[in-house]
Amino acid sequence: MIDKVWKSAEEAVADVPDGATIAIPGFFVAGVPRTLLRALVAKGVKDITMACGCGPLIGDPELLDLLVKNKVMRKVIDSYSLYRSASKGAQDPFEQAVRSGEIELEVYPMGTLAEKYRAAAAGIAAVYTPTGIGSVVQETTVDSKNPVKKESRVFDGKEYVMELALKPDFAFVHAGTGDREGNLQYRRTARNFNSVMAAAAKITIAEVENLVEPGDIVPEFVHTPGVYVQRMVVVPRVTYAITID
Amino acid sequence: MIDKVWKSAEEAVADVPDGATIAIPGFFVAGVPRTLLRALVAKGVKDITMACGCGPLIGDPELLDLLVKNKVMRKVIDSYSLYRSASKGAQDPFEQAVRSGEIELEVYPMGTLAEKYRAAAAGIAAVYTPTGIGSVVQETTVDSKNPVKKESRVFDGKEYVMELALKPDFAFVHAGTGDREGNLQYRRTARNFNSVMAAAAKITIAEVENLVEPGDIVPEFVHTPGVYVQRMVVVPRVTYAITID
Amino acid sequence: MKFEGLPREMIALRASKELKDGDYVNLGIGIPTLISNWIEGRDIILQSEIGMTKTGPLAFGDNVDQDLINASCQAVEGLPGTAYFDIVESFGMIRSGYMDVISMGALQVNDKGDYAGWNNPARGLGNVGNIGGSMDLCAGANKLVICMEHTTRDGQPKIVKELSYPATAKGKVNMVVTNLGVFEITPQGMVLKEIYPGLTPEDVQSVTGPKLIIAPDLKEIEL
Amino acid sequence: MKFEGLPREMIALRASKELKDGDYVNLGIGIPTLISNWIEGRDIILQSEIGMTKTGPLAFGDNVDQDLINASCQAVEGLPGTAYFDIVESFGMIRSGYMDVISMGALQVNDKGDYAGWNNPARGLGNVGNIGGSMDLCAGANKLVICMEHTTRDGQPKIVKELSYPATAKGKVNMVVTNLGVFEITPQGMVLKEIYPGLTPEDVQSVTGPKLIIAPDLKEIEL
Repeated sequence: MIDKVWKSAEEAVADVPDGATIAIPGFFVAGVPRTLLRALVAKGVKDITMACGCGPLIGDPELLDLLVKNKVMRKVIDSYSLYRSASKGAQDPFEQAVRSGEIELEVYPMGTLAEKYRAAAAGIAAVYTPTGIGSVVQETTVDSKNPVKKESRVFDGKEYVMELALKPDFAFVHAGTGDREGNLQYRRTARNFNSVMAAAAKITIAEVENLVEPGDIVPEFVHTPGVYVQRMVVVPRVTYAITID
Repeated sequence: MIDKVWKSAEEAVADVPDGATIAIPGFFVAGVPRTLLRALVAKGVKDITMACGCGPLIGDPELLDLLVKNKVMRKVIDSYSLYRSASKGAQDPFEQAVRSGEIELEVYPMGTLAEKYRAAAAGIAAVYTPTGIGSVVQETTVDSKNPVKKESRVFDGKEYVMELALKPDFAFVHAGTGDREGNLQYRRTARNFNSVMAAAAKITIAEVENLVEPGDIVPEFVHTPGVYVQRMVVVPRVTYAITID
Repeated sequence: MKFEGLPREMIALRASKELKDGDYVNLGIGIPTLISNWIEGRDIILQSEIGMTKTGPLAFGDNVDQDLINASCQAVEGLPGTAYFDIVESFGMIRSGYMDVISMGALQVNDKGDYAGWNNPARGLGNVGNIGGSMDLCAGANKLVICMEHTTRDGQPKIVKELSYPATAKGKVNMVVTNLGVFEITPQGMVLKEIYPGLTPEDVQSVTGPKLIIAPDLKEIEL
Repeated sequence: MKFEGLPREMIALRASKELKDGDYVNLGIGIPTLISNWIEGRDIILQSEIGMTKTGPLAFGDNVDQDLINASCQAVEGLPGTAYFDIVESFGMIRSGYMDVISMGALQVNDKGDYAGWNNPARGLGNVGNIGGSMDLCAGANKLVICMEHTTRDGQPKIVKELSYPATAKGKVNMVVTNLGVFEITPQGMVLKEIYPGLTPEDVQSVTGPKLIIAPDLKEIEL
């Protein structure tokens, strides 16, 4: 019998090496793999690149402080990683680490990030997107330390920028329900970046609130087929504040 | 109240002009919009390009004969459009029309076709796929009349071919269930090309077996959000032979 | 020089009149979010880029669910006909033009339809900032309506000749609604179409960077 | 010259031994489809490119549903743990390497791992043919096992020096299982690893195009 369930989050993340790129889904507070991230902090690991989509770290400020204080991260890739309020941002240890150069921050349009993960998930090397034409995004990556040039090209009279696939070593994902073979379902808007990151990463570790048996999920309504998931852990459903202010 | 349901398939296809490109989903017999296609034949239209995915026309031989006899089609785009058996193919009016040059046939790898529709659906101009490298597909389109050159390019030491988006004027899709606002669900493997073609086309007409009210479909389990669907018609569930031999 | 003009809620009300029944609409953070207060009962479908169509009203009390938020990180409700989908699908439909109207806030707009909204250099973070979904929304916009205060807090024009802030997109803005007027971007320039009652075109011009074209049929803002 | 060797079912049985428990596997039309008869009860998950993982056995009688077919257009059943998805997802997972083993039929294979399977020029349709999912499956293959008769009906080698039919992919084949033997493609060439009982390596070489390398530990085909 195929059974992808591991005993604990700590065991499931134990082989994540220093320097790994980990995809972290979640849209601010929705669908963030909080338990796996805390297990990663507890394990002790350095120089991680957190490949995000839309602010999962500022959605969990306590965790973000832990990540910064423990010097877990070398780099963050995201579309919306800073507090909206400049005054609050100035107090934020993460933003301070970006300012000091301790942490590198690379930002993309959210849909471009979605396409970069999606390209990796689908075995596509690069895509031409119209997003960012006319902005600095057309010319280079937007990176606090090392902007890299980009190419653009005209198709049918309209300009597009070429964006490369972004393939993470790991993805940590959070699902409402999963069966032992790794088929996952996400609740409401908690799906967001979870499904594409699960497919994009080399190794996907899923934390699930409800563990069920194969056959319990209606096959048409699987959001992430189990083929993408290598490890699972069961986590409690914890309630937390809905705010990024 | 938003209500996208039209009275009949005949009305829903009445404005399809000569020369239009129509996306036809279906994988052999599964998920083919048979009622809309018959309404199109009845309306009388010429020079249509049928943009398919995997043999929806040979999955319905009676329909294919109607399309050929009524000279509806100028061109077919597909990955698997010919009978497997050469002797049966030689008898087939469609294959004869391809041989005589009356109908142009352009073939792609199935996954490449999926990406071409997906690019159109997602506003992407082109993608680099590894599929077809080392075959004639790398060099040109595979077309019975007008092969067109393609570009390939190396990323990280591996070759990829550039494939352009394919945006149909219309998509005819077939869904098991739909609500009046156009949210659709497909049964089992009948989903195949339906969802991507619904999103890719300028105007999507959906035939649905079960019409329900908004709210009747669980929102997490919508396969095609209604935003992609402009017109719907209700059709009976007809049983037909499962064979392409 | 600074004029009071419309409160933010009224800017949103005026912008809401740009939406037609049957439209699929995406509303950005700030004043655009307030537009949703003015369209209840109408057949307008709100898309939220987190992955949702038919976004409902803000949720309170027992209806709050941390797995159901809008793109501004506010708890919301669903409606009959709501669909949830993933982020790839969400931005696919945005880029490929399924949104009939998109409304966004802005730091600056010019008379060529360029606008800046994602990075305020005054924050001192250099070239990085929060792009979010803004550039994708511009790329796919059929009609882009900017809603904003006409001037900064200290009275500087936000409608400028040339952007001094990093652009979000160029040539994409169709209309600007401020507390002082309604403006249309045309190939000839920026046309003042509607004006706050009691102000003159000269008043508005005095707090606006580029030279305005005054519509021959200029009228008071229609609310 | 033509040798009988294994029947098709036994070619499939031998190929089935290349699958490990836990593998995700895609089986092409022809002999590969027969592999599914030999893995019942094992933890091997079959993917069907129409959009399905955990494809079950062929369906009969009341279990037949026109909305549930495999990629060869046969009615099949689901299993507990089956997932359905759309064609974009299906080929995404194929191309990006989620299939541990892929098995396909072929018209020709050479000793560099090139193979031809999609277009038989004898049909007289010029450059067009049925590509189906074959090229995508090759592009994403981690281990590609070709299952086929060793020779054509009239005894011509299908293992050739150079393909005379249009290639499906180049350098992608890892292993070939025929009625006469099991062959591994290596950088040095094609290695005969297992042979049909009673045949000599010379017999096999006589119906094979390229010069074979005979494995030092050559043994009879293990069934």
